[in-house]
Amino acid sequence: MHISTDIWIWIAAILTLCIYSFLYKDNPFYKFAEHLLVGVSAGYFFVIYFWNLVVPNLLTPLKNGFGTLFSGGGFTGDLAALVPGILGLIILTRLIPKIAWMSRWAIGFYFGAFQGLTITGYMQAYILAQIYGTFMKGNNPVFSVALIGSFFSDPGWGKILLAVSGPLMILGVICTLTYFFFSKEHKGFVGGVAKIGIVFLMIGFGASFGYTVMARVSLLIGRLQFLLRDWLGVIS
Amino acid sequence: MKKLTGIFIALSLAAAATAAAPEEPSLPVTARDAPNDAGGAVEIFWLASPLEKEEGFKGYEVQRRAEGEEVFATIAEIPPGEVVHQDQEAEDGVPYEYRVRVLTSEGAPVVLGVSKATASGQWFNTARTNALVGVVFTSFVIIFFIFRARGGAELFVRKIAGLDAVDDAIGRATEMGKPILFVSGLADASEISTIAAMTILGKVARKTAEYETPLIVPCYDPIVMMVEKEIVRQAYTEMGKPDAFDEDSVFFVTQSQFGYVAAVDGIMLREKPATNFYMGAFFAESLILAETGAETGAIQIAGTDRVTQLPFFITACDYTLMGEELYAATAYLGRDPLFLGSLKGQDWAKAVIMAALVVGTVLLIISTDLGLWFAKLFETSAS
Amino acid sequence: MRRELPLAICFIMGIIMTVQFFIPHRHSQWLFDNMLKWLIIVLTFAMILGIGNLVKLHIQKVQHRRRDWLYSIVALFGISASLITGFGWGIEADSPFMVLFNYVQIPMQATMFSLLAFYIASAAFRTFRARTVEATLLLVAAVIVMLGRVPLEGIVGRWLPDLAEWILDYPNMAAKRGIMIGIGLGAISTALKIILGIERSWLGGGD
Amino acid sequence: MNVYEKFLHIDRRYIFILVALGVIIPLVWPLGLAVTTSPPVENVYNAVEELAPGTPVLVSVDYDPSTQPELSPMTIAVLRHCFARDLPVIITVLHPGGPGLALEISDRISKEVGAVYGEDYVFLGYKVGSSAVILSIGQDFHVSFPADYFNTPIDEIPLMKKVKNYNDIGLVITMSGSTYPDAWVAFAHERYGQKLAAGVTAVMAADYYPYLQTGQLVGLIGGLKGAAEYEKLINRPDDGLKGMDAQTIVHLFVVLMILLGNIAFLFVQRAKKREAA
Repeated sequence: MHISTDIWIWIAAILTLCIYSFLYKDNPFYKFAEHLLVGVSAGYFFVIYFWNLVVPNLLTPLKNGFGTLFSGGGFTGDLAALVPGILGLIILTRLIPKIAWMSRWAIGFYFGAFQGLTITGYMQAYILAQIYGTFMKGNNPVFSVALIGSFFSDPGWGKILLAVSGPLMILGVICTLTYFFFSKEHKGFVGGVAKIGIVFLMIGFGASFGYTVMARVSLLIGRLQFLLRDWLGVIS
Repeated sequence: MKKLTGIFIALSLAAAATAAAPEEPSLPVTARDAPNDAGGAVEIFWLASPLEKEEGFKGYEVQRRAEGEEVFATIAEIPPGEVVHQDQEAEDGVPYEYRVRVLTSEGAPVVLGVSKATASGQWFNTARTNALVGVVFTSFVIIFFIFRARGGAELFVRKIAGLDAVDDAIGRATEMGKPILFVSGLADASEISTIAAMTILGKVARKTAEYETPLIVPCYDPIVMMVEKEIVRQAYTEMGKPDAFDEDSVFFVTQSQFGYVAAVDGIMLREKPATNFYMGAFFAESLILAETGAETGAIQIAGTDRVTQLPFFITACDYTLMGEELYAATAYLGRDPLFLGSLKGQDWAKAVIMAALVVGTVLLIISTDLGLWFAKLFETSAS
Repeated sequence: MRRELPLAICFIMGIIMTVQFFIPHRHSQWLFDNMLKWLIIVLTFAMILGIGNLVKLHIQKVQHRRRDWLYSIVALFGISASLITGFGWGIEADSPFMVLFNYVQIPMQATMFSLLAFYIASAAFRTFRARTVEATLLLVAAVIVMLGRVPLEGIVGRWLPDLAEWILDYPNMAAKRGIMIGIGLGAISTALKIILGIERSWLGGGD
Repeated sequence: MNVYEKFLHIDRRYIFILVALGVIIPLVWPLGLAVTTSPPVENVYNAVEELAPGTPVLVSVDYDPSTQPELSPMTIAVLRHCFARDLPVIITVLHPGGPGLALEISDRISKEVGAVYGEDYVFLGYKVGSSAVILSIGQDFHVSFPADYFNTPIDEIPLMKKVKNYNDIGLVITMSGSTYPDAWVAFAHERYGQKLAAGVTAVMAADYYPYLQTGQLVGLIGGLKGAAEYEKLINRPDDGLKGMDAQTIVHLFVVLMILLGNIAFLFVQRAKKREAA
């Protein structure tokens, strides 16, 4: 056993235990760790954004841009940084009740820009790519007459799975989509198809759940290794 | 419907026709402006030299000279087997001459050929024609039905269990004299699901204002906090209870994913809300929140468009809005005809997509090549 | 000015960013690259409001000696520690700020994250009950995939991991794609309504 | 409440204790459960085996502490393998959260095997701009990394004197918890024909299988299981195999809990039906 003599390892270990104490019940140790984490992390992101984004993309270009302007170099692209600078100041009008409504201009800019990105981004990633993926697996179509034919010429379990999988994928997508029909009551034919859609959904959810367990366990392993090895030194 | 499908297919065909097919090289060396780029690049491709099969073949050498220059400068050496190169350092508008030479272990390089090209940036990315068609078509259908709804057309919406439960859940909290917790996801306002969550919050806040049930809204993002504060204030004002609105009920926590979760877990155990709403974008923390909430005995209603997190909400919450249901919630709760109209538009777009899937399947049955051609219409380009 | 202007700005920006996507030209690319940076800068300014809000709430708690006010002092200490070290000594690899990050924030975040291993077990036990046909399907799929991912080949053979993979690749993918296409339409529809000013709850109330 | 009903409403803290024990016990006393190796991992191993002694390997540590439990074991196994085969290792970092991890690992493993800094391995540290860095290595290492992590000009490092760009590197292995392998494939493999392998988390592995089919990746190590397989291949059990024991036990435990819960549920239902009748 080699217990760590590094004060920071001790701090990290004690905070780790404070968080784990939550599994037993809410208690002062957890409350302490929780408030510390909220405080430290809230400050962390502000500092990181400041140094990594505001300095290189706002302060430095403004300094250069105005430097060139005042030394007679005219307007340069650096001055484009005025856009976020002004928008940022507009956001801060929220602090002054009388003109707080002005902050909506900046919010309108922010929201509008992201909506534009959403429309095209979702069209590509969520619609086109998914339709494409329904038909294709890698560089080949999910099914072909040849695949089905090869089953009939030489029947076998592997072959039937291979032959059926593609059509099943397409059927699954269509049924799942049917479940998401809102303007039709789920009765009769539509209801039946939507029901099959639910079957696909449930199998999918179960599979995703099972798939994720492993990754979560490895996180716990990581923390326990830290406690047992880096801190207590009971394992090598 | 038929008309719409027809338009869609016609547009898709147009997309296929304009998509730039890679040309088969017919000349020994071809240089051309790289397509669909920002500019500054030239593509050079050539026919494999017969020397490739001989011993001592080392590869190719790509050289360049700008108009008016005397000598060629080597810009790249290409290993055997490859016959394309992209010159990323071309200046827009400058006519260049490219020369490809064959390198062998003995003797001087052999010139394969020369070709001229000028780099430029394009104003339309033909590789994205299908996305353009998709955006125009979807927008058209949705706007069309919004207008129809404005004209007073009857609109039906199917039952959504998770949303029917909202009233009961708020009523229950009121009876128990306990607060309601609303978590609008762990993403900023750039996520469209966060915005969907905000509008649901507006509807929920109207109810809590009516019953004067306390509402707790911890926020992950400062802009979301600003906007949600206004939304809740507005809801209370509209319900005639501006004084019941507590400024501090909507507050910022931290942008650290697990810092935020630590805080919300604490709130659940200390304030013991009777109902928890989880609406918007969630990540790995979904199950931590939902399990902690279940332990406190709260009724939990979740809604997210994060496919990977749905299984956890489905298993641990009482009701879950899956994917598109989250976006339908605003229309469902508000019954505003314009919103219902857009929902109908979405359904029509869905129908067209389903038709496309059927068409693709039929084509794949008829001939694999035909099916492949159809599938490729939906292929997306990353850049 | 108070309602129309923000709506107009939202409309214009929405259209610009939609159109930008289809234009590969340098100018368009410049706009895209910068826009993302600009939006985060705007967010950083908003963070002043967020942190201000957080600080205000905790100070109030301490002032009025509300329940758990002592912990509010811890939170205020945490914020100050980050801000002072971060602005005082910078954020280089061995700076006090990064030490704070590596030995205080990271361990706690990672531990919070690892709670999932426990909750996944308790949720599986609590909720995976074969109450209905649908619930049974979910349960069976989960069990197959879980078993398929542990090294049991020696005992039960290859078929289990193969079946698990097949479920993930086909029925699971089919469901996912179906959901995603729906989400795509819902998201586009919502974005469209915001650009067109039909959905304007983000404006809040008042005039 | 009968015994089954009681079981169904068992305090979940008992479950928590069992999960914790299921991880701690195998960590302290490894069980050594059998792990069978799979082709994607074997291919990485073989790619390293095939290199002639003295051929440099580039290992890029492209992850941060959040995915470290899964990715560090495989990084360590690969480093050990390279050192054992006498292949010099160049370590780079593309993820801003990675330098500390990479430094710790390279220090530890080089001491363990007695590798000499500057000759057997070199640590170049972190560079901003993932794709741009990958591209620029194709032109010249000395441009993208003028100095190593300790600010020694790389022209003065014996190992780096022999290395100009990808042409001098036998294999690149990226260890990543996010999309870095895509960038390596697009820029190092597609542009420069660099032989490439990747180590990723278990959740990501499925997304990268297609790259194996197309040969863009020669091999793939996925999650702790992949690390365990690699440890088995180099015959040096460590965190991967130990972690695999823990993972297997927790997996089986969760499955067992589901089964027990359903059996109890069945009995309760039956009892209720009987009461109703």
